[in-house]
Amino acid sequence: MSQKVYQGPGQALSKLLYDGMTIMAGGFGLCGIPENLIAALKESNVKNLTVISNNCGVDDFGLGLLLQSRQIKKMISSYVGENKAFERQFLNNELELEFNPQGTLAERCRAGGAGIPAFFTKTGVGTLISEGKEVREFDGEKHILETALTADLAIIKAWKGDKDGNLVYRKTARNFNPIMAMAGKVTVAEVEHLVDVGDLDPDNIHTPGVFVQRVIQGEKFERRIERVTTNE
Amino acid sequence: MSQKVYQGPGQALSKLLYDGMTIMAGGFGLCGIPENLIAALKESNVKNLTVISNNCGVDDFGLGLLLQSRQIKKMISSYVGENKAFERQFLNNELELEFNPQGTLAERCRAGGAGIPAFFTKTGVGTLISEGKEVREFDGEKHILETALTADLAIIKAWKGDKDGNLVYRKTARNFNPIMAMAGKVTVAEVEHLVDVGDLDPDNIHTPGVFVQRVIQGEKFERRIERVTTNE
Amino acid sequence: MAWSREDMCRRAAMELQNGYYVNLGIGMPTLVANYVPKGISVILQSENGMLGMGPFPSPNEVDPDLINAGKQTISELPESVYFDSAMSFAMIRGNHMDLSILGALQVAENGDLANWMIPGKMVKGMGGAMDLVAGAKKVIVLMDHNAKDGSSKLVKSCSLPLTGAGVVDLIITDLGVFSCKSGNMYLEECAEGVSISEIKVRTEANFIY
Amino acid sequence: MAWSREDMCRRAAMELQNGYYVNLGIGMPTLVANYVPKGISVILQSENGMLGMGPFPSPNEVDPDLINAGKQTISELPESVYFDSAMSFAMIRGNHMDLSILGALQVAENGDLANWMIPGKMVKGMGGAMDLVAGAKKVIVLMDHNAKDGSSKLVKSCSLPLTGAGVVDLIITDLGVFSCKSGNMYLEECAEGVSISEIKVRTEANFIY
Repeated sequence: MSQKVYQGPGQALSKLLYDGMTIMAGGFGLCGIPENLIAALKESNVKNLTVISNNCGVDDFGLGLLLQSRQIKKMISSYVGENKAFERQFLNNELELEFNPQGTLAERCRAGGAGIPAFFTKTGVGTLISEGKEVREFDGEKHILETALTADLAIIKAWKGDKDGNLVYRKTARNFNPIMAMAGKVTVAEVEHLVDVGDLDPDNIHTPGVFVQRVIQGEKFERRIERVTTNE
Repeated sequence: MSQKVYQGPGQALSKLLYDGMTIMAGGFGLCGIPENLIAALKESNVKNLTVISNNCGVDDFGLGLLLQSRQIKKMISSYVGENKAFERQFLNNELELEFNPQGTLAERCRAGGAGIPAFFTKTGVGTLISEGKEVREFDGEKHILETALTADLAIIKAWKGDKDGNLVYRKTARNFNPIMAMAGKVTVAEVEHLVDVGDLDPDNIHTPGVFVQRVIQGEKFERRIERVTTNE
Repeated sequence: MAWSREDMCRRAAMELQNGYYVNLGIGMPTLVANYVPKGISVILQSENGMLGMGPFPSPNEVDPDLINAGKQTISELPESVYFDSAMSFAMIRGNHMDLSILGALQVAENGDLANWMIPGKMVKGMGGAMDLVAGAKKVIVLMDHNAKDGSSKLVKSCSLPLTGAGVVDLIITDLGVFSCKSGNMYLEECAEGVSISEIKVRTEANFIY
Repeated sequence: MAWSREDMCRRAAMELQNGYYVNLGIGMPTLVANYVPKGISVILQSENGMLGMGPFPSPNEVDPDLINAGKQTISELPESVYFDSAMSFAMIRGNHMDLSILGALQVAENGDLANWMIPGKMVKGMGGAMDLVAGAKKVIVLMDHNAKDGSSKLVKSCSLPLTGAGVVDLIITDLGVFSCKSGNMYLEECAEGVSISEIKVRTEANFIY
């Protein structure tokens, strides 16, 4: 096999970054985000990014770091409520924002990865989301046409990964990671445990390696929790 | 939980069958087919079926049994080359046939299960498959509009299943089973091993139970092989 | 004497049926899980990728890889299943969820729902709400009958941007239970000690009773 | 002195690059797996739901749950991965497969491919062929130069129903190697001992050389 394993996030992103590019970032809130690769993006100082991610981190962690450093030009998200820098930049017109219903966002990514350029959905019919979109009835119900999303680069976090790029996620840290892995022209994954080919159960690989071009063992994982909530 | 476990394939299909209905059947060739449920369909003598399945079994096994008994009015498949009864009935105009490219068939089922009524694909552009279908360019490339498939009943074979209807498949016996499970208005699964809720790994369930209404432990599994091919 | 929040949750929980797959929105709807009637068992979905969502964990069981759609830590149950976001919304959009219970800013007579955006204020996003109301078999709104300024949240026509058009089936407020059918709103039931005339006074929407 | 089937497979295998994800069609294309050059490692996909397809098993390792797209029993490798049909064709349609090698009845000058149907004969179906030729990054046809009746399989325009329009990149026959670019066919290489004039005589299609 060609070598997919890279040493550290900086090397894993080398020669992939350019100003104005589109990047998908997996994760839901702070759960399952590619924290090492986000840190490397910040370090690279690549600018004018369009970032496709369900959320935009918090002020001092996750994608919020790239807001602080003003590397993001536009976000495509379903919910961005947890971030003051976001609000400030958006209200100052320093940041573009495209809201997608969460399921539409997920399906657009999956479609981009699966070679489906557009699909109809009933989500958003009769709302602001349908403005400017084709509306068509199927079985007497209105649906709107949504287009696929792809990205120049997808950054992904998995629990385990092997040297062929096969990935396994843990619990709800799976979320957008597998579908964004499919939709990246280049997909780079950081994993908590890099294992040998053959160590993962072939019946239970969530992202087949064909979708992953580069993989790194993450250096450290803070795995910060946004809202610790307990029964006490 | 409401009771999803039924005793035997006859009981599992009770009150679900009617002449003229549409049935999806999982499997690829004879691999991963719901053989117990097919036998029960034959026994029920339900007629004029539209059957959506990648293939149509062989003369004396799998869906071929329903051809012999002339219960099938129409097949929607990608390949039906292994079946003499099929050829005879088709050439005598006793059987309708709609060919779908295999990937289009898979995506139509998945779309039906996912609430996507139609999608564009480049598969089949410029071929007989595109006749009568809307053609539209995306990114300078032509695509055709394909519609979703659903079924009044989906019959599925899994390796393991629990009492909530969560299913796990084994090796290439997975194939169309998970997506047809999603697309059935009612989905009935036969499993080799019926286990308790909690026995399956929650990170590695291929079909979440929300898609499955009834489940049975199959009585016996012949698991016939269509083309035994060895290195000798 | 209107219903308390607890009364409202208890009333909403009466809509649950055994074996239902249910998505509970952030806020009061989440609390409905605490009032599931005896003998009824439901499976809770969390749209970030889980069926069989368990309660909040004990402090030593908190797991950063296990959160709900409100980003709170939760726990696993024997029946839990994890999946990705596309699969999660295939369930939702594909009409496989029996029930979605969520909050609202406004509900109109015709079942229109507004709950994601107030123009002029910072917009946080719709999250999964638009998909849930478009896809679930039944949509129940659980909300206060009147806003803090006293205005009716049951309106003739939504002034706020919609989350979904004609999507609401049932509304449970502190004053009673309303249904939306074929473009009309019906008063189904008054809260204990609440009269129809009081409801009329405090409601902008026309309703049939 | 044209190429033997073995020569043809060996020549096709020279198109493989290290790390390629490859789908091999039924028949001669399947045999290409036996000629992968030294130092090159590829991962074979089987469209019924497998990456990392292994060779035919020994008789005591035959597993009814483990077949290829031709319904033959196969074996597992350390790098094997299983998935469902929608995921399999997401890979194929989504342009993630580096190479598809398949047989043909006819290839036209403009890259049109016909390999699934002869009108008037029983039609078995296209299986995954239409998806593969539409979606793979590179499509190579491996076939005899002439049909059994001597007619050229490289044609000006396909008379048989198409599998894909303008989809073929390279054709390897017993007489040589041809490419299709921007609507034209090019002779890239003659088989050992085969002259351009012989190829011309045995070819209906116009080709540039």
